Amino acid sequence: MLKIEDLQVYYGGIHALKGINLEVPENKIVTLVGANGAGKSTTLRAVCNIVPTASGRVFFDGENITGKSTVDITRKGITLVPEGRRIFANLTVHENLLMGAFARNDKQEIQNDIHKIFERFPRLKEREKQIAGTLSGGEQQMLAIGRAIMSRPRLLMMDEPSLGLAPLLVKEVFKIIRDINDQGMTILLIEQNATAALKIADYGYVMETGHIVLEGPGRELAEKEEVKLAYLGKS
Amino acid sequence: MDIFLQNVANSITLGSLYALIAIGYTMVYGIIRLINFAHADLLMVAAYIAFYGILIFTLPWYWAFILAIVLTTLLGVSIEKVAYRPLRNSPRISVLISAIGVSFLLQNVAIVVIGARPKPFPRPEQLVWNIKVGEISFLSLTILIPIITFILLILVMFIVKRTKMGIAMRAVSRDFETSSLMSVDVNKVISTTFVIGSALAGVGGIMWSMQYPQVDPLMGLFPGIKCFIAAVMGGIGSIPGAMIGGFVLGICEIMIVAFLPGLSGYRDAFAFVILILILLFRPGGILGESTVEKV
Amino acid sequence: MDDRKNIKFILNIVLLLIIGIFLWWGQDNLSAFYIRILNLSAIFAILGISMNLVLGFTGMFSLGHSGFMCIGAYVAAILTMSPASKEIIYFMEPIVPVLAKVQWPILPAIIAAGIVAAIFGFLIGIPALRLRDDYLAIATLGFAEIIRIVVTNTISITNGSLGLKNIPSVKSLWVYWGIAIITIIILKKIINSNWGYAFKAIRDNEIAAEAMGVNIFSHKVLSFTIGAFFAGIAGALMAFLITSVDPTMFRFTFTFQILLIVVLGGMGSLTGSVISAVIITILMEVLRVVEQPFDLFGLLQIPGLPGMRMVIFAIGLLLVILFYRQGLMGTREFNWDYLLDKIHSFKKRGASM
Amino acid sequence: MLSIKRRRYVTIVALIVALSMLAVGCGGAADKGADSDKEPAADVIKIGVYEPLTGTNAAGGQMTVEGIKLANQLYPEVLGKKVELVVVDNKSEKQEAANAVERLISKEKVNVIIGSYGSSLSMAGGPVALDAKVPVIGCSPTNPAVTLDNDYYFRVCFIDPFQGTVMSNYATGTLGAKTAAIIQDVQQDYSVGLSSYFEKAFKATNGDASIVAKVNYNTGDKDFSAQLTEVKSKNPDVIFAPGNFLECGILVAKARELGITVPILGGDTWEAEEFLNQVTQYKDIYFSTHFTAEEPVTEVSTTFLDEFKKAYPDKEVNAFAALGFDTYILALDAMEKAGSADSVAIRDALAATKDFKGATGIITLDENGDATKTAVIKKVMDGKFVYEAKVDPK
Repeated sequence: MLKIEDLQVYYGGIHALKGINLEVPENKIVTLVGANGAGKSTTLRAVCNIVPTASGRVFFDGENITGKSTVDITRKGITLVPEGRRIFANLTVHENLLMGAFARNDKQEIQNDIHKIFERFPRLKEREKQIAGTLSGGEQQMLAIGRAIMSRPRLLMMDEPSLGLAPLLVKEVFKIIRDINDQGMTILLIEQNATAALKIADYGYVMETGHIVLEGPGRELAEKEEVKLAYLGKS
Repeated sequence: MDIFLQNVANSITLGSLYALIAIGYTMVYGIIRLINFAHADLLMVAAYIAFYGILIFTLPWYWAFILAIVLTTLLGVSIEKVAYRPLRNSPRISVLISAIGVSFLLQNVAIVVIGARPKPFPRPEQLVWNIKVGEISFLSLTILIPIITFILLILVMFIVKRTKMGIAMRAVSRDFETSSLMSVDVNKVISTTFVIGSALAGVGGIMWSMQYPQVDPLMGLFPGIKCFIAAVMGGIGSIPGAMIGGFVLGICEIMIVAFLPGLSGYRDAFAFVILILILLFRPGGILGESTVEKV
Repeated sequence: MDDRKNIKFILNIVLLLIIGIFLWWGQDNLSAFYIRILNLSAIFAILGISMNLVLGFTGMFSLGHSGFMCIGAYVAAILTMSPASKEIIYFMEPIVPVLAKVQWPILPAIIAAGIVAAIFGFLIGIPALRLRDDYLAIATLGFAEIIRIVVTNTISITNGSLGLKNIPSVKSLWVYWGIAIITIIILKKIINSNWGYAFKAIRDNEIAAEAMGVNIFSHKVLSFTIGAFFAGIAGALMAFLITSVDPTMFRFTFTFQILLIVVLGGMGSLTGSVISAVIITILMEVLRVVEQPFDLFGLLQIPGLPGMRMVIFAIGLLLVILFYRQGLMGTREFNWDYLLDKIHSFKKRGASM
Repeated sequence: MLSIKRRRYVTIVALIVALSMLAVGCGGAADKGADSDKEPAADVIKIGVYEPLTGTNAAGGQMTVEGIKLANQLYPEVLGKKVELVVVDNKSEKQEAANAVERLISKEKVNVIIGSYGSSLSMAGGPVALDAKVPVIGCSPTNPAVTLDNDYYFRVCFIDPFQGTVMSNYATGTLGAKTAAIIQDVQQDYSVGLSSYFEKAFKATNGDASIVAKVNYNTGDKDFSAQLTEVKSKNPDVIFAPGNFLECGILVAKARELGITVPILGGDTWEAEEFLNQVTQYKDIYFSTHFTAEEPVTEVSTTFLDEFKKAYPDKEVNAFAALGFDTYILALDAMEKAGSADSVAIRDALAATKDFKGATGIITLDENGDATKTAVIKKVMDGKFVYEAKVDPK
C-alpha cells in the first residue's frame, strides 16, 4: 500500500535520511524501530511532505505522491498521529474530533464515528465539552488517536504513541492499535519501545542513523541478537 | 448629572468604535500571532473608497460602503498573500517588519496618489442625525455603532465558535503543522481570517469616518494603535475580550478628561500606561487566560 | 598569523588615516550642504548601529529608539543653552531654577545625554524586557510615546510643545564622524567580547544560551541600555545639528526610519548599518528629483509628486524583507581577513598558472 | 557553496558600483549646480522656497506655494533678470527643513528664501540661513521665537501675541464676553502660544476667574467629546480653540453637535477649505487672519484677488496664498531697493521695509523683523468665510 524508494532528506546541512526503502502492505502493522535520532520521525514527516525530500519516491496505492502537498496527501487517506500528540489544546474534545474529520462532508457519518470513538474511549465522552488542554497525558493520546481515526484513513502512521505514558497506559495503547488494525486499518508505527512494537507488528524495520539496517517479520526481528542488544535493553 | 450622562454617551461612541476595530485586530492576531500594522491603514483605504464612491462616482451611500468593504477585503487578503505568506516560516521579527513596511507603503502611496490634504467625509443623512435628550445631545451614530459592533461581534463569534472554518481557524492558530495533517489548507484558513479581519477594518473605517468626518492618508495611525491597545486589554485573540477592551479604553479615555481635565494632555500616555501594565501583569488581558508563551 | 595581525593593524590605521584625511579635506572643501548631509548620516549611522545591537545582535524587537533620542536631545539642549536664551525662550512658564543657570560645554553634555538616556533605558528595560517579540515591540513603542507626551506636558523643564531653540550649533564633520567612529569601535569591541557572544547566543537560541550559563535577562537589559545610551548620544547630536528641538520630532514613525536603515543594511552587521545609513540619508536628498515637477522634452509636464521618496523607501524595505532578508551585508562585517584571503587566493591562483 | 560565495562577492561589487555611482551622481549634480551658478548667474536670480508639501502641515504649505507661484508668474523678472523658483518639500519634519534650507543655500545657490508654514519648521531652517547670511522671509510662522536672535529672518505675518490679544479684545469688546474657555493642542507650539496670550489679555480685562476652563488635547486626536463636555458644563461666553484646521474642524463641528452654541474663536490656521468643509453649516465661528478679499486693503490686494481667481478658478482665496504672494513681492522689492541680488544687501533692504504695500496689507517690519500690520477677523456664515472686522496694530 505504501512504498518508499530510496528516500533521502537533508535538514540544513545534516543528511538525515540516507536512502530509505520500506513497504507497508495493506491491513498490516509495520513498525519502524530505532534509537533517538535514527530518522524514524523524519521518515514519517517526509511521507506527509512536512519536510521536503531531497530525492527518492513515495508511492501510495501505486500512485507517486512524492512532493504533493500535505493536504493532498492526507486527503488520499494517510493520517499521521504526530509525536507528542499535538492535540489542539485550545479546542474542546469534541472539536478536536471534528478537526480530524475536516476533509469529510458527511455530517451524519461523522456523528456516528464520533459516537463510535466515544464508545471505544468512554473517558473522552465524559470530557466531551472540556478544553483538550486540560486532559491527562493518556487521555490526550486517546484523543490524538481518535482524531486520526476520524479522518477514516486507510493508512494510519503513529509517531511514538507510547512516549511519556505510564506502563499500564502503554499496554492499553498497544491494545488499541491492535484493535484498530483488526478492523482493517493499515498501520505504520514508530517506536523506541521496540519490544512492545515488534510484538504486535507483522513486519519490522530497524533504523540507525538514517539507514535501515535490519528488517523482517516482527517476532523474528525481536528474537535477533543484535536487535536485542541494541534496542531491547538486554542486560 | 447631565454632564455625567453626556460623558456616558461620549464613552459609548468612542468605546464602540474602538471595539469594532479591535475585533478585526484580534481576529488576525489570534490566528497568526502578527500585529497587523496594515490593519490601521485598511481603515484609511476603506474611508477613501467610500469617499470617492460617494463624491466622484456619485454612488448611493450604501453601494459606496459595500464597495469600500469589498475592495478593502480584497486588499487585505492580497497583503497577506504578498507580504506575510512568503514569511510564514521566518522569524516573527521579519513578518512584523514586513507589516510595518506594508503600512508605510499604503500611507505613502495614499499621500502620492490622493495628496496629503485631508478631505471632509460626506455623512449620509439617512444614517447620521443629531439626537437631543434634555441637555444631552449626540449623533445617531452613538446608537448605530454599538448595534453594528454588537451584530458583527455575534456574527464573528458564530463563525469562529460554530462553523467548521471557525474550528479550523482556532486549530490553525494553535498548530499549523498538525492542522495540515488534518487536511486543513492552512493558507486558505489564514486567507479567510484576513477576509473577516479586513472586512471588519472596512466597516470600522467607514464608521470611524462618519463619526469623525475627515479622511487623510495618516488617519489610521492613531485608531490603529489605540485599538491594538484595546485588543491587548481585552486579551489578544479573544473576540469578546476585544469588545470589552474597546469599551473599557473608550470609557477610561473619556472619564480621565471628564474628571481630571488638568491631565487631559496625558490622555494618550494613559492609554500606553494601561497597555504596558496589562502586558506586564496580566498578559492574558481582562478576559484571556495567561497564555503568553513560555520559552 | 602574527604577520596577519600586524597587517590588519596597519590596515586599520591606514583606513582611519584615510577617513581622517577625508574629513580634514571635506571640512574645508565641501559645501555646507554636503557637510550637513554627511553629519546627518553620521547621526543615522549611530542610530542604526545602536538599534542593530538591540535588534540584530540580541534579537530584541524594540521600537523605543525615538524615545531615547528625545531624552538625549533634550538633555543636551537644556545643558548647553545659554541662561539668557533660556530666559527668553521659556516664556510660557519659566524654567525650573535648577536648570536656569546651567551652561555646559558640548562634549560633557553629549555624554550626559547618553547617560541619562541609558538610565531611562535601564529603568524601562527591566520591566519591558520580560516581554518578547511583538509584545516587546508594542511596549517599547508605548514607552517612547509616553516619554514624548511627558516631555510635551512638563513645560517648566522642556518648554513643552514650543520646543527649544538657540541650541549651540556644531557643524564640524570631526565631531559627528568622530563620535560615530568611536561608537563603531566601542560597539565592535562589545560585540567581539563575552558580552557580544552572550547577546548573539540569546538571539540565536535563548534556551541554549541559558543552558550555557548566560544570564539572559541581565544581558538583555545590558544590550538595551547600551542601545539607549547611543540613541541618547545621537539625539544630542541631532539637537546640535538642527539647533532647535521639539517633541513632535520624535514620533514613533521616526523609529521606523531607523528600522529601515537596520533592515536594509542587514540585521546583525555594524558595517551594514553604517553603509545603509549613509546611503539612505544621501538617497533621501538625491531622490528629491522624483518629487520635483519636470518636463519631458518640453512636451509633457509631469507634476511633482510629494511623498514619492517615501514610497520608494517603503517598497525597498518590503523587497528586502521578502526577497533578500539578509539585507546589504547580512550578518557579515567588512573585514580585512576576507580581503586578505581574497588577495592571497588570487596570488596563489596566479602562481599556479 | 561556491555560489553563495560568488553571490556575496557580487553583492559587494554591486554595492561598490552603486556607491561610486552615487558619488559620481552627487558630484555630477554638484558640478552642474556650480556651472549653472557661474554662467547663468548673470541672468537668473534664484528664490528658494521650503514648505511642507507632505506630512501634517501639507495643506498650509501647499496653499502658500500656490500664492508664491502666482506672484512668480505675474512678476517673473527683477533687476532685468529672470527669477527662478526652487521649491523643496520639508515633509513637516525638522531635520528635513534644516536640510532643505542648506540645500537651497549651498546647492541651489539661492539669493533669498521663503518659508515656512509651521513655526517649528522655520526655527529649524532659521539658524542655517543665519550662518550662511541668506535672508529668509517667513510667510506664516507666527511664533515670536522664529525671528528672535536671527537678523536674517523676517516675516510678513503678525505674531502670536498680537493674534491672541486681538481675539481676546474682539471677544470682550464686540462679542461682550465675560468668561471664556480655552481648548488647546498641547503638542502644538502655535496652539499653546496663542492660548497663553489670549488668556493673558482676557484675564487682564475680565479678571483672573474669567477663564473658566482650560483643557488639552493632542495632535492627531479625533475625539473631543470629553473636552467639550467639560467646557459645556462651565458655560463660558466664548470658547477659544486655536490649532490645526485638521483637529479643529472636527472639534468645532462636534461642539455644535453637542449643542454648544456660544461663539467659538480661533486663529489664522482655520482659514483652509478643509476647516470650512467641516463647519460649513454652523455659525458664530470667528478667527483672526491676515487678509480679506472683501475689503482689499491696497491696490496690490485687488491685483492678487483678480489674478488668483484667474489662475485657480475653483479655489477659495485664502490668507496663506496671499502671504506667499507677499513674501515673493517683498523679496523682489528688497532686491530692487538694494539694487543687487547680493544676499546681505537684500537683508539690509528687508530690514528697512516700511509701509510696503502687500496683498495682505501695509507691512512695516520692526526691529525683530516682524510685520506690524492690520489683522482681519472673519467668520463662518452660509458656508463661507465672511469678513467681519479689521483690527489695527497699536
